[in-house]
Amino acid sequence: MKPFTKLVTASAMALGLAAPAIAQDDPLQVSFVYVGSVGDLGWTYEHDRARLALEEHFGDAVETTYVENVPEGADAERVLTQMALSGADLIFTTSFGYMDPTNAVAERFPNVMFEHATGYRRDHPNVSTYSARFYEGRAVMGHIAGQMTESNIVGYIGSYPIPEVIRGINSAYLHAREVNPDIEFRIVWAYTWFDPAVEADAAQALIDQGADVIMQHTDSTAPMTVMEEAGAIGFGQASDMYQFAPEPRVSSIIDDWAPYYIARTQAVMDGTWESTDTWDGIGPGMVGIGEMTDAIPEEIRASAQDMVDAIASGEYHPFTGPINRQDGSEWLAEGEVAEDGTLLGMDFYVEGLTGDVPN
Amino acid sequence: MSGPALLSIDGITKAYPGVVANDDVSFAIQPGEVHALLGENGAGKSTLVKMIYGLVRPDSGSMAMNGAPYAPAEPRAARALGVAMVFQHFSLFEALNVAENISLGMENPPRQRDLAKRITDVSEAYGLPLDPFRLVGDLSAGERQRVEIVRCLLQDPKLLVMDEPTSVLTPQEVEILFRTLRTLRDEGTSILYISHKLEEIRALCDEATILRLGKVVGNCDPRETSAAEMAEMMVGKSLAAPARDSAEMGKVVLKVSGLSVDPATPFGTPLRHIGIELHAGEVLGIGGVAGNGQDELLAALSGETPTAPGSVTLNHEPIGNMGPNARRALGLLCAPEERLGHAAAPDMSLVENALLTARMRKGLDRSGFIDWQATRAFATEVIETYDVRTPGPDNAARALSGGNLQKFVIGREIMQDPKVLVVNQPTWGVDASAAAAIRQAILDLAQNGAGVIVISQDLDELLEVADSFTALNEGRLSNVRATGGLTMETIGLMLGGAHDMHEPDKEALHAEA
Amino acid sequence: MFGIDPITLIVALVTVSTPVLLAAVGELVVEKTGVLNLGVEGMMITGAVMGFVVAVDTGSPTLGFLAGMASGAALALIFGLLTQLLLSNQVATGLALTLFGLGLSALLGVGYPGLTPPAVADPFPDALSDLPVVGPILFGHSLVIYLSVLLVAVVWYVLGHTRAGLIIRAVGENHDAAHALGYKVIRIRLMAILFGGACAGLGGAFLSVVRVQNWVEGMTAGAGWIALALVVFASWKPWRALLGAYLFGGVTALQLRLQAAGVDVPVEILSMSPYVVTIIVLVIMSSDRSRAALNAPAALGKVFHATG
Amino acid sequence: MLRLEKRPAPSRGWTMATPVLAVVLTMIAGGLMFAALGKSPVEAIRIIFWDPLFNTQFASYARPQILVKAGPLILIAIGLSLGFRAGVWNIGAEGQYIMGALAGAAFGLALYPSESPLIFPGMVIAGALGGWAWAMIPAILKTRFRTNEILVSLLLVYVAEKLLASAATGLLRNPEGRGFPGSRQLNRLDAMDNPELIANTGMHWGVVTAFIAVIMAYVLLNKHLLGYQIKLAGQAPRAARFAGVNPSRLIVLCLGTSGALAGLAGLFEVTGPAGQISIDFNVGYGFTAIIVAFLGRLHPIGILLAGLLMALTYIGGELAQMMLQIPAPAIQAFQGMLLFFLLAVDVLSNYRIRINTEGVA
Repeated sequence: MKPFTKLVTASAMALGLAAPAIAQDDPLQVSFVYVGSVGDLGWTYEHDRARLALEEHFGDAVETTYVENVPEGADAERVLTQMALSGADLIFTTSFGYMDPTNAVAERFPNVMFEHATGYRRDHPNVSTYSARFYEGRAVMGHIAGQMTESNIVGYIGSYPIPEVIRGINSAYLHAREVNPDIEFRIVWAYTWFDPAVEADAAQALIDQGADVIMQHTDSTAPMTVMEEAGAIGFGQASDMYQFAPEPRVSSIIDDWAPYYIARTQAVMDGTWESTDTWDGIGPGMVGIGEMTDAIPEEIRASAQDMVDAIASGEYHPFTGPINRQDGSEWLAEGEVAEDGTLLGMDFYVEGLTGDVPN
Repeated sequence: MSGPALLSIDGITKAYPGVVANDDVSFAIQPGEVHALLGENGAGKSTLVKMIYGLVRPDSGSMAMNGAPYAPAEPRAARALGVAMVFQHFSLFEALNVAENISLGMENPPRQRDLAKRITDVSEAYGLPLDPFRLVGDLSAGERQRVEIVRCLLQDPKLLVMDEPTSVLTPQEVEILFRTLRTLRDEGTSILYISHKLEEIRALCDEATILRLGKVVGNCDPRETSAAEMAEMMVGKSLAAPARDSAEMGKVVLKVSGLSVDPATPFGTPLRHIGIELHAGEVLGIGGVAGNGQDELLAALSGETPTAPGSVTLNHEPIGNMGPNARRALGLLCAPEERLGHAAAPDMSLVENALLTARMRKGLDRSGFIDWQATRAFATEVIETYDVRTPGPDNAARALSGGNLQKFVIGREIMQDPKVLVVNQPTWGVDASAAAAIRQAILDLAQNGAGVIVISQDLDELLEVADSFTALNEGRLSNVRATGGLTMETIGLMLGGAHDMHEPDKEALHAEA
Repeated sequence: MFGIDPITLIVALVTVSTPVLLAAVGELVVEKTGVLNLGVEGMMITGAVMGFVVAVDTGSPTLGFLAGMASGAALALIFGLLTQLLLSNQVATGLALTLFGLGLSALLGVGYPGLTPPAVADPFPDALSDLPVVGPILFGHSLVIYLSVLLVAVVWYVLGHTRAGLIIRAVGENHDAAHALGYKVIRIRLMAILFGGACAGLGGAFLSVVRVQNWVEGMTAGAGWIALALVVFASWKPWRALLGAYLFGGVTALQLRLQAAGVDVPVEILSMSPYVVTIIVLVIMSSDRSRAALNAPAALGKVFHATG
Repeated sequence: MLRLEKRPAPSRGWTMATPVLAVVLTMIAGGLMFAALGKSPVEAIRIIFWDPLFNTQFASYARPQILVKAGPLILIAIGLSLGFRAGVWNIGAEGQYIMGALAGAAFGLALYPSESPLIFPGMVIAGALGGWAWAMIPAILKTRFRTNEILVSLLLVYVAEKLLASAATGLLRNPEGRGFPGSRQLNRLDAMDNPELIANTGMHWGVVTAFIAVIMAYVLLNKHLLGYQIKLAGQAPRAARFAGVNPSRLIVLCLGTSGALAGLAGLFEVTGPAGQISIDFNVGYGFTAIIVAFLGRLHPIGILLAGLLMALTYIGGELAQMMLQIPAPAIQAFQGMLLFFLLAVDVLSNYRIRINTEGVA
């Protein structure tokens, strides 16, 4: 986490001189649409932190606004339109469900740039998409989890059975099994992104079923509290959750949108913005690995760091064959690397995971 | 008796919007006296009693008890000074048992077990047996009143207020009650006895204060005043008894046989083997103490409670499984006891209330769409024909006085030209002139060939209008007898449940007494 | 069965059930006086946020619980004033209370998500809670859980065996008769409403301070509605409310464990099972006509306006 | 001491005036809240109530959007109001809304890629049936077993939400959606689109249906026997039975109608403004509609106005968030206040307030 902040601050100082010169008359208006509340401490919270970083970076050269708790669908389209009407130059739409509204509004406001998170449709030249390769982080967490568990049971709290989550489970499992062939994953579907009570109950249920390491793909810190009491360990999700370090939070996967937001805003200022599809991982810094605490033995920390470095450099892809599907059929041959398209739509478990993907 | 009165009331006035309930009312109750408060419905008796009991405070005037100022802020204060009250509509809780009910009316109730023993003792001492652990909901109306009385007796009251206590009792039960009250008087308790039944007052009371339209219109010693004199003071004019020509009975129009219905509510009364044969032109009176199945019987006849098809027939057509409107279409109309909420919707206008039952026979809708013009015309016609005092047909039903609303309800049914009319308590809570008008209308209807069933707890009324009489007791009907030649004793036995009694049974009479 | 440990299941279900139980017992008393307050969710969430905020700021969970109760009662007071003095519709007012409570709590809780409340001390020494089987089940809980059971017992005793309880039942049964006997119907109902609010607030505070140890917007997630369902479910009997709460909590805890154990039942069916089971039991209870009807306060939801 | 005295008949003047009074009081109380949050109360109130209608920058867009937002609220509230008038408490319109959308979308998607013009009408029918069927569960349980309909209809909302999540990630998931949750984009398929009927008016079939529902409800309640029976059953249940109204049939009818209308609202929303079945497709219209129903005093015209007012506070609330950074929960609390005040001042139309001159006991 910390290195990134430094980096951001440094670049802010570098660019800070240039920015006012460009937008002498009118500050660039950057707007954000959030699906949750800025206080959710998870997904929306991280986007809002990036917004604040953007403000800090550009100072008076930008003006940011946001609307929180915007339901996906019709309400989103209306909010987006009103943002465009109120003079926004660049709009970040930070939830997958905004995909269609974003494209619809973009059509009507060709002079406003749109950035849609986690989607894939760019119907118009003023729409970009961006997302993060969280599965890279999950591979590292799986690597740690596989070696840290004593019961050989890892609990996994899933939100909804969607590709993003299934990809995370597969990635974590593959790398846990790699270091611990006896590993077993127990998965509970919470059917919510964010419901502390349900998440806490799910964590307790997993612990009661023997799990001593818990991974979560839901956003609240409630499972951490349960783990702390039960003596289990887990990983920060979305945000660092550093308040639970050194245990139960032994490391974390952090969404860090600030560098991307700053870069894209700069591109608008420079007039170099164009429609792109960004799917960045650890390398460019969109996925951060939170500090690994002393609770993790030295050598595991070292091997995990090696994996982080290898992924960051592009040397290693977490989905590299041979990997079979759950039914035993071959998915990736020896040495084969998964295509992004398959990853994006992943709806199957890899070999070794038990249970069915609900649908 | 000399010395200060137990309770003296001096110039009490209480006004409600649009009506002065009590206007400068003054009288005094002496210790050990049974004092009657006499007046028609709406004369202001209940309001006065509420002020004595601390439920309502007077606008002006004062009260004194034993010479000291008396202004109870709440019933608790009244009870503390020895005032006890038996309400007309019982202040009882059906889901609680007798002991709990009694305990709620006491200031410092003893423990449940001790209380239960005292209830048993006191109730037996006064000849009013009660089981302290029965749910009040399961008790008959007479037994419920005992609960109220025992509740008062347990507090050694100096003044016992009784609001229309006999309206729910059989003649035999009235006798028992009077005996109890006389015992109490002899023990020094004063009783304020509210009623409009003159004969009772003459039999029981030492002194009477008569109220009309909120004002005291006279005092008398009822033992030395004739009922007619008191009636005239009470009503303000003499009333002609309803008249009818000789009855011409036709063929059977309504036949009920083997009708049994389970109660719809936990505390309802089941109907058992009801059989009725009603002829055209006949007025059949069904007497009975409240809570013996009157509502259930009316519901079974009106079609609110469906039954087996053959158990009710109208002109030989089985209608037992028909709903209210199908029965109306065939000419069977009903007027339930409860005006507000059953016979009429309180918050709806008289026009809307006219539609309530008249749609079928008056053709007030066209394939579901309401003809408001015709409905209004019908409502206006009822209002005019039956002299319903109201500013207009758009007034809400609840804004009408009881008597006027009842005239509207009865008028609404009669003007639909029924073949059979069933009315429950047609004149309950209705002032004397309205009651006379309603009774006359019922007789006229029968005169014109309709069959009429009058269910009533007012035996005088039944004897006045009915050709034949039967009694409802715990959901069973006694045999039907011609009204002429019935004695109060016989009626009392019928009401008390001596079914199938063809000749007055001397021994049974003896046993009851 | 399915490799699920009954001891941990029991411990979990008690914890899961307690917030709902507290709210349900409070609402039970309210309904016994003849008032239907559908605002339980709003009072719970307000209790959750204020309990959490005060516990974090003062470092005292006890103060947090008290604050939860006070804020739940404060919200209930709005309901009480509207329905008892201004004679507003109870259903609509209750719903408005829920809407308002959800908004208000989110406003009050800004800045508190992610903070950790002070730990609540265990009431029993480890020696007891470490006993096999009975230890975790009997001695392993937070004090509020014992309080909640005690509260059920107290409410049961007061309602059934004291004069105060008799008056409460009388008011709920027939407010006109109670008024005629001189009982202050409105005052009694207001007190019950405040009590119900305090209980719901305590339930909310328990949820945020003990069970989840976290504050986030909307965290009660329907618990207040479940509490309302439980009161009907229990046919207004306190011990049955406890049973119902533990049943609902049990199904909730069990379905997660069945998932974790990888039992071959579709997840969707498991996740909706607590609601479906509650409906099924409600149906079974309500078809038992006479007894349920007898126990329901006859004046429930009716407007009381003393004439004269 | 103040005393309430029941009026012989509700005051017409106050019935009209109380909603206005409530809005004014809400503006004052809400203004205080905004001031406490450090925002300018006058500006906040102006942005919420004025700007969506008259601000040149937003009004031409926001005005039609008020219709779009109000449409489903009005449609659902009309259905609910019939039940509420009859004393049938359907609190689970949200679930019926979801099931209507699911059933309608499932019907359309099952026939994909057919272009038959009958598909959209078929979806509309399926949507109404879906909501109706979901409402029949509490109706049947109520009439058969006397199970409390408030609780059953409410608990079924949670069940419907789980079904929705399941359908969005499973059965109805767009096979070309790269595995992402959510159905095909219905409003991009000609056969299933619920289009804007007149450009830039926001008028889609759902809004049209809402207006028709208002008119039909008005006629029903004022001219038709059924409406009379509904009112009668709510005001005086015994009188209703006496008038030949079958309470069970009325429960089934009211729950069924409100369920079908909620289902229709869901269908029009999923095929129009929302566009697809997604995990979080429902946004609380079913619950807000309860408020709209009461805000409109259960009267069709009142509901129409209340729906528009509610929509205005939503849209104005978003503008206030955007322009003044007023947090979303403050808007929610503001709406709660509106309902409180409305309920509180309602007393004026049915009661007179008298000042007691005599001593207080």
